Amino acid sequence: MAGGEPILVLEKITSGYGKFQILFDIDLVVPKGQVTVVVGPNGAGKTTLLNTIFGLATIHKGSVKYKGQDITGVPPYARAKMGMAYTLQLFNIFSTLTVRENLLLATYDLPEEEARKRMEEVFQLFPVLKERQSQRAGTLSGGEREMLAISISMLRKPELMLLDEPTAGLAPKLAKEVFEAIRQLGDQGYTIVLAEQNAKGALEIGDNAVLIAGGRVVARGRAQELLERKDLAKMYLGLEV
Amino acid sequence: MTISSQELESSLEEQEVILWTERVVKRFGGIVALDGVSVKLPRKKIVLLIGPNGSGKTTLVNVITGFLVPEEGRVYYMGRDITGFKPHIITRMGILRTFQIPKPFLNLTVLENLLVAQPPGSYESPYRALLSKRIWLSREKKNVEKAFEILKLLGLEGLWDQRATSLSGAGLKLLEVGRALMSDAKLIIMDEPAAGVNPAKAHEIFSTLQKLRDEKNLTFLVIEHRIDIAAPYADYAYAMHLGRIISEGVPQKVLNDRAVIESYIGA
Amino acid sequence: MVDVGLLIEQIISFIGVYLIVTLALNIKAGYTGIPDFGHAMFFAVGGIVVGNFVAHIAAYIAEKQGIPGVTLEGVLEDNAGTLAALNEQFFPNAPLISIALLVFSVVVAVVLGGLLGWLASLPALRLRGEYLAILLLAVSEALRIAATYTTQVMGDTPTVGLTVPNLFAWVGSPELASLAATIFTVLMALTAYILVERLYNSPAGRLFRAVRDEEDAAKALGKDVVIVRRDSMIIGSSLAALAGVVYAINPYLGGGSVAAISIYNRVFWTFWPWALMILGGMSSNRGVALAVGIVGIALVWPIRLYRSQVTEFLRVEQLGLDPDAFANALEFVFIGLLIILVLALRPSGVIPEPPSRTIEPSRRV
Amino acid sequence: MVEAQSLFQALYYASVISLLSVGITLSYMTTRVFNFAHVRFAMVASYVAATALLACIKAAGITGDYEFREFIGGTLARTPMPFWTYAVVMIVAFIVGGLVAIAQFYLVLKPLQKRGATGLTLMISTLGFDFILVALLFLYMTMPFTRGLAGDVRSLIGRVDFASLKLDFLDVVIRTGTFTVRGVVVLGLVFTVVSIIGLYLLLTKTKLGVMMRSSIENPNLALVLGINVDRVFAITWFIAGAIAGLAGYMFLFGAVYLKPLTPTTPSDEIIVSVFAGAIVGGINSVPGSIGGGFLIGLVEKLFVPGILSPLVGVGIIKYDKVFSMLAVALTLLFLPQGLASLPQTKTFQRFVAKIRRRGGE
Repeated sequence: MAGGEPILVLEKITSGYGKFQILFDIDLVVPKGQVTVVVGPNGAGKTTLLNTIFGLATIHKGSVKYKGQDITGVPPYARAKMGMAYTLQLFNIFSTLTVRENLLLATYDLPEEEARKRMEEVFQLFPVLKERQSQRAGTLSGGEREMLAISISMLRKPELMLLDEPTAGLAPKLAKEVFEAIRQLGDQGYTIVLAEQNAKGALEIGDNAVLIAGGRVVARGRAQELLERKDLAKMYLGLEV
Repeated sequence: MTISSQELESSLEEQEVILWTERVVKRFGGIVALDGVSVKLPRKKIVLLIGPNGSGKTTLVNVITGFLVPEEGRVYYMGRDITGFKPHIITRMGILRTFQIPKPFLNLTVLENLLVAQPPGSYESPYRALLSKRIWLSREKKNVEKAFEILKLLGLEGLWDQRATSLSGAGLKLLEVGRALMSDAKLIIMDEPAAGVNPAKAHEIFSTLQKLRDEKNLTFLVIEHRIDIAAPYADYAYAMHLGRIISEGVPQKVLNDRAVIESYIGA
Repeated sequence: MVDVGLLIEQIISFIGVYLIVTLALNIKAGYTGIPDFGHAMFFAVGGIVVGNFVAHIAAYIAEKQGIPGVTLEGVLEDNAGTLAALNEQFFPNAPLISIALLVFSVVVAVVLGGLLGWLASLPALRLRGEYLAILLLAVSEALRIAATYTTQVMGDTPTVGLTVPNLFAWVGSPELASLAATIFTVLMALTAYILVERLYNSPAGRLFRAVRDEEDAAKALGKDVVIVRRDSMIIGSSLAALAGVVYAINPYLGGGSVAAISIYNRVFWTFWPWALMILGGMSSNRGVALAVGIVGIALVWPIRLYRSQVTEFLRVEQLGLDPDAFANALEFVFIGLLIILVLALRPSGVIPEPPSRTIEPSRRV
Repeated sequence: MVEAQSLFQALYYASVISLLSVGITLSYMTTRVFNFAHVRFAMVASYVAATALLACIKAAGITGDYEFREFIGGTLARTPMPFWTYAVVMIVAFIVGGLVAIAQFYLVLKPLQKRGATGLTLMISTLGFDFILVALLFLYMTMPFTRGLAGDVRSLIGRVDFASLKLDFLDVVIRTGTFTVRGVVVLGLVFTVVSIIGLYLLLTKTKLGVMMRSSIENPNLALVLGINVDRVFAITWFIAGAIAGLAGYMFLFGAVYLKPLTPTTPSDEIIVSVFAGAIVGGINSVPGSIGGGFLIGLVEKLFVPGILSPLVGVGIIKYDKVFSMLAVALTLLFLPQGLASLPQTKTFQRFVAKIRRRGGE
C-alpha cells in the first residue's frame, strides 16, 4: 500500500460483539497523513471495524497495533488519550449540551489558550457553528450536527481520526459538503479512516481504500483505482467476480 | 439449483402463492416507507429480500406480520385478506418471524425453548396445572417427540438439555428456526439469519433452510445483507430501494440488475 | 435453660411462614420476572381476614349465644377486651366453628389475595423493571398507611393492632393449641410447596419463565403475555395472602396480635422474601426452601431468640460494645452481606433454576 | 389558615426531602439504579457528624452542661457553642455522606455491573448495602471511642434531645406577634437553596459538570472523547452522597419536623417520600427532582394538614403519605418521566396553545 509510514496495523482480526462474529481475518494498514476509506454495503462490518480499532468491540482473534504498540486490550478512554478520535455514526454529539459545551468537552484536558486557538480553527472551517455556539446541539440540523461531530474529533488534533458514515441520511448536496470538508482535513495532514456506504462519494476523496463485504476484505488499493474498476459493483455485494 | 428465470416465473403462475401483497403503501409522517409494494411468495420456496438500509424491507415485514397497518393496499395469506389483523392472530395463522438478534429464552434448555413454542392453548393454564397433570400430560408427550424430531433436523439434538445461553451464535439462529417449526408455522420470515455468524456456519444455516423447505414444505422470506452467502440458496429474490420493488426474479438476475447495484453503491 | 421443644416449634413456624411467602414471591418474581416490591400488601390481606373478618363472624355468633362481654361492635371499638372474651369463653368450646372459620379464612384470603393480585397486575401492562417495582412498592405503602389508620380495618389502636382469634383454643392447653397452630403452619407450607412445584413442572410454569426471559419472543409465538403475567400475579398473591393467615394464627409468629406494623412492614414481608429468594436462587423452589431453612435456623435460633447468649459467647461486652445493639446489628449484617455476596459470587443462588420436569427427564435421543 | 410557623416547618421538611431526592436522581441517572441505601447515607452522616460535634466540644474546651433541650420557647442554652463547630460538623457530614456513597459505588455496584447484573439485581444489592449500613449504625452507637468522647454518646444519640441541638447565635427565635420561627429552620432553607444553586453551577458552569452531563447522556461518546466515565460517575455518586450528608446534618436539628435519630428512623419513614419526590419530579431530571422533593414535602406537611384537614377533618393528616404514594403511582403510570417532562407532552402543548388562543381573543 502506498503512502506514509503506517500508524495503525490490524493483524488477522476476527471480532464482533459477545458471541457474534462480524469481521473475519481482517488485515488493515493505515498510513499516516492519508485518508483511508472503508467502503462496503450495510451489514458488511464497517462500523464494527471502527469499533474494533477503538476498543468498543470484542476481539476474538488477532491484534491491533497503534504507533508500533500493541493496544488490543487498552480501554477506549485511554485510546482517546493516545491520540485517537472517533466520530460515531449515531448519537455522535451530546444533544442536551450546547454547541459550545460540546466543543469544550473535546478540549477539557488542554490549556485554555490552546483550547481557544483550536476552537477558532474549527469556527473557520465551519462558520455556522460559531453562530450557534450557545444553542443546544439537539436543535441543530442534520448537516450541522455532522459538522459538530467532526469538529469534536478535530479539536483533539488526533493523530488518527475515525469517521463512521458522516453522510448517512444527508441530502446529496450536504453530503458533498461533508466529503469536501474531510478532503480538506486530509490535505491538512490528518490521518483519517472513513467508513462509508456511499462508495462513489467516499472513493472520490480518499487516498487508499478497502472494500469489505460479509465481514471480509474483498479488495484494497488506491481509492482512485478502485473507483475505476469495472467489477466494483459486484465486489461490493460480495459476489464472485 | 439453477433455475432459469423464465422457468420460475411461468411456474409461479400455476403454483400456489402462499402470501401476496397488493400495492402496499405505508407512510411515516412525510416519509413514504412503502410506495406501492406488491410481492408474491410462492409456496415451498426460499425468497430473498434485499436492499440498502432504509429501503423499506423491515417495514414490509412489519406490515405483513401485522405490526403496522398499511395506509393503502392489501395483504393476502392463503387466499385470505389479512390486512390489519392483529400480530398474534397472524402468528396463529402460521406466519412467524425470527429476530435479527436471536431472542432465545435464555434460562430455558434447548428442549424447553422448543416446547414453549407449541401453539397456545388451554394446556398452558396455570390454574389447571395446579389441580392435575392430566390436562397437559398426553399432549406434552407428543410435543416432546415432535421437538426431538425438529432438533434432529437442525442438528441440535445433542444439546437438548443445555441452557440456551450455551449455544453458539449459529446455534441460537437455528433455535429460532426450531421454535418456528414447533409453532406449526407455514411461512417463516427471517431477519438476517447470517448476521454475526461465521461464513461456514452461515452456509450450514441456509442449507438447513433448504432441507426444511423440502422436508417440511415450508416457505421462507429471508432478509439478508450477506447476499454472497444467501443468493445460491434462494429460489427467488426481490430487491427494494426507497420503498419500492426495483427488481425481482431469480437471484442471479436480480443481483446483476444495474438498478440494484446502483442503489447499493450510492451517488 | 433453653426449651428445645419450644425452640423447634418456633424455628419450624418461622421457616413455614417464610417458605410460603417466599415461594409466593418466587412465582411472581422468580418464574415470571414481575418485580413485585409490593409483596407485603398481599401478605397483609391474610392478616386482615383473620384479625378482622373472622373476629367479626365469631363475635356475631358469640353475641347470639349470649356470651358476656362480646358484641359485634366491640370487635373494633374494644378489640382487646372482646377478643379476650372470645378466646376465653367462645373458641375453646366451639371446635366446629373454629375449624369452619379456619377454612373460611384460608379460602377468603386466597380469593381476596388473588383479587388484589389481579388489580396489581394491571400496571404491569404499562411498566417494566424497576419502574414497576417502585410503583408496586408505592401502592403497597399507600395501602399500608391507609389500612393502618382506618378504624374499620385496624381498629382504634393502629399501633397495637387487632388481637387474633385463637382458632386452636379447642385443642386444649395453650401449649397444645400452639402445637396445633405449628402443625397447621407446616401443613400449609407443605401444601404450598407441592403446589408451586407442580406449577413449575408444567407447561404453564415453563411459559411463565419464557415470558420472563424474552417477552418479545413469547409474543412472536402468539402467547398472550398480559394473561400470563396476570395469572402469575393472581396465584402468587393468593399464596402470599395464605401466608398472612398462617402468620396471624400462629402464636409463635404474630404473638397473638395482628399488629399493623409487623404485618405490613415492607422490610420483613417484601425485602426479606426478596433476599431469601435471591439467596436460594430465583425461580428455584428447592433453593428457596434451602435458603429459608438455613436462614430460619441461623437467625431465629441464635440471633433472635438467644441474642444475649450469643453476645455473651462472643464477649461483646468486654470489647466495649453494647450487646443489644450488637445483636440487632448481627441480623442486618447477616442478611445484608449474604445478599451482596450471593449477588456477586453466585448470582443464580444456592441452587440455580432447574429445567421444568414435565415428563421424565431421562428421555434421550 | 396556615400559620407561618407550620409553613416554615413544612419548608424545612420539604428541603430535606428535596436534598435527598436529588441524590436518588443523580445516582439513577448515572448507574440506572434506584438506590434504597441513599437515605441511609444521611443517617450515617448524621451519626458521624454528631460525634464530630462532641469532639469539637471537647476541643473547644467547653465544659459544664450541654443543654441540648432547646425547643421553641424553651430555655436558652447555658453554654453557647462557637460557630466554627457547626461549620466543622457540616463539612464532616458532607464528606462522610460522599464517602459512603463512593464506597457503595466501588464496593457493590461496580463489581456487580462488571458481572453483568441487571437493573433489578442492582436495586436489590442496594437493599443489601442498606442493611449493612443499618448494622454499622447499630454498632457505631456503641463503639468504645465514641463513648469516650463525651461520656455517654449512646444515651445522647439515643435520646430525642440530641436531635434538637441549639444553634448558638444563629438559633435566634424570631418572634413578631404570633409569628415564631427558629433560626435553624431559616438556616436549613438557606442551606438547601445554597446547595441547589451550588449543584446548578457545578453542572452548568464547570468542566466537571459538563463532563457529568455528557457521560450521563451518552457514556459511549464520552468514552470515545477520552473521558473516564467510571470516574466521572464515581464523582457524581460522591456529590449525591455528600448532598445526602447535608440532609443528615439537617436531621440533627430537625427533631420537631422529623423523627429523632435511631439507626432506622427517620430514614425508613421518609425514604418513600424521597423516592416520591424523585419520581414525581422526574427521575431523569435534576431540577425536576429538586422541585418534586419540595412538592412532596409540602403536600405532606402543608397541603394535607393545612388545607385538606380543615376541609375533611383532622383524621386525614395520618394519611399524608398516602398522597405521596398515589402521586408516585399516577406519575409512573401516566407521566413516567415525571413533571419535568410535562412541557414536552402533547396534551400540555395543546393545552398551552388553547390558552394562548383564548388569550388572543
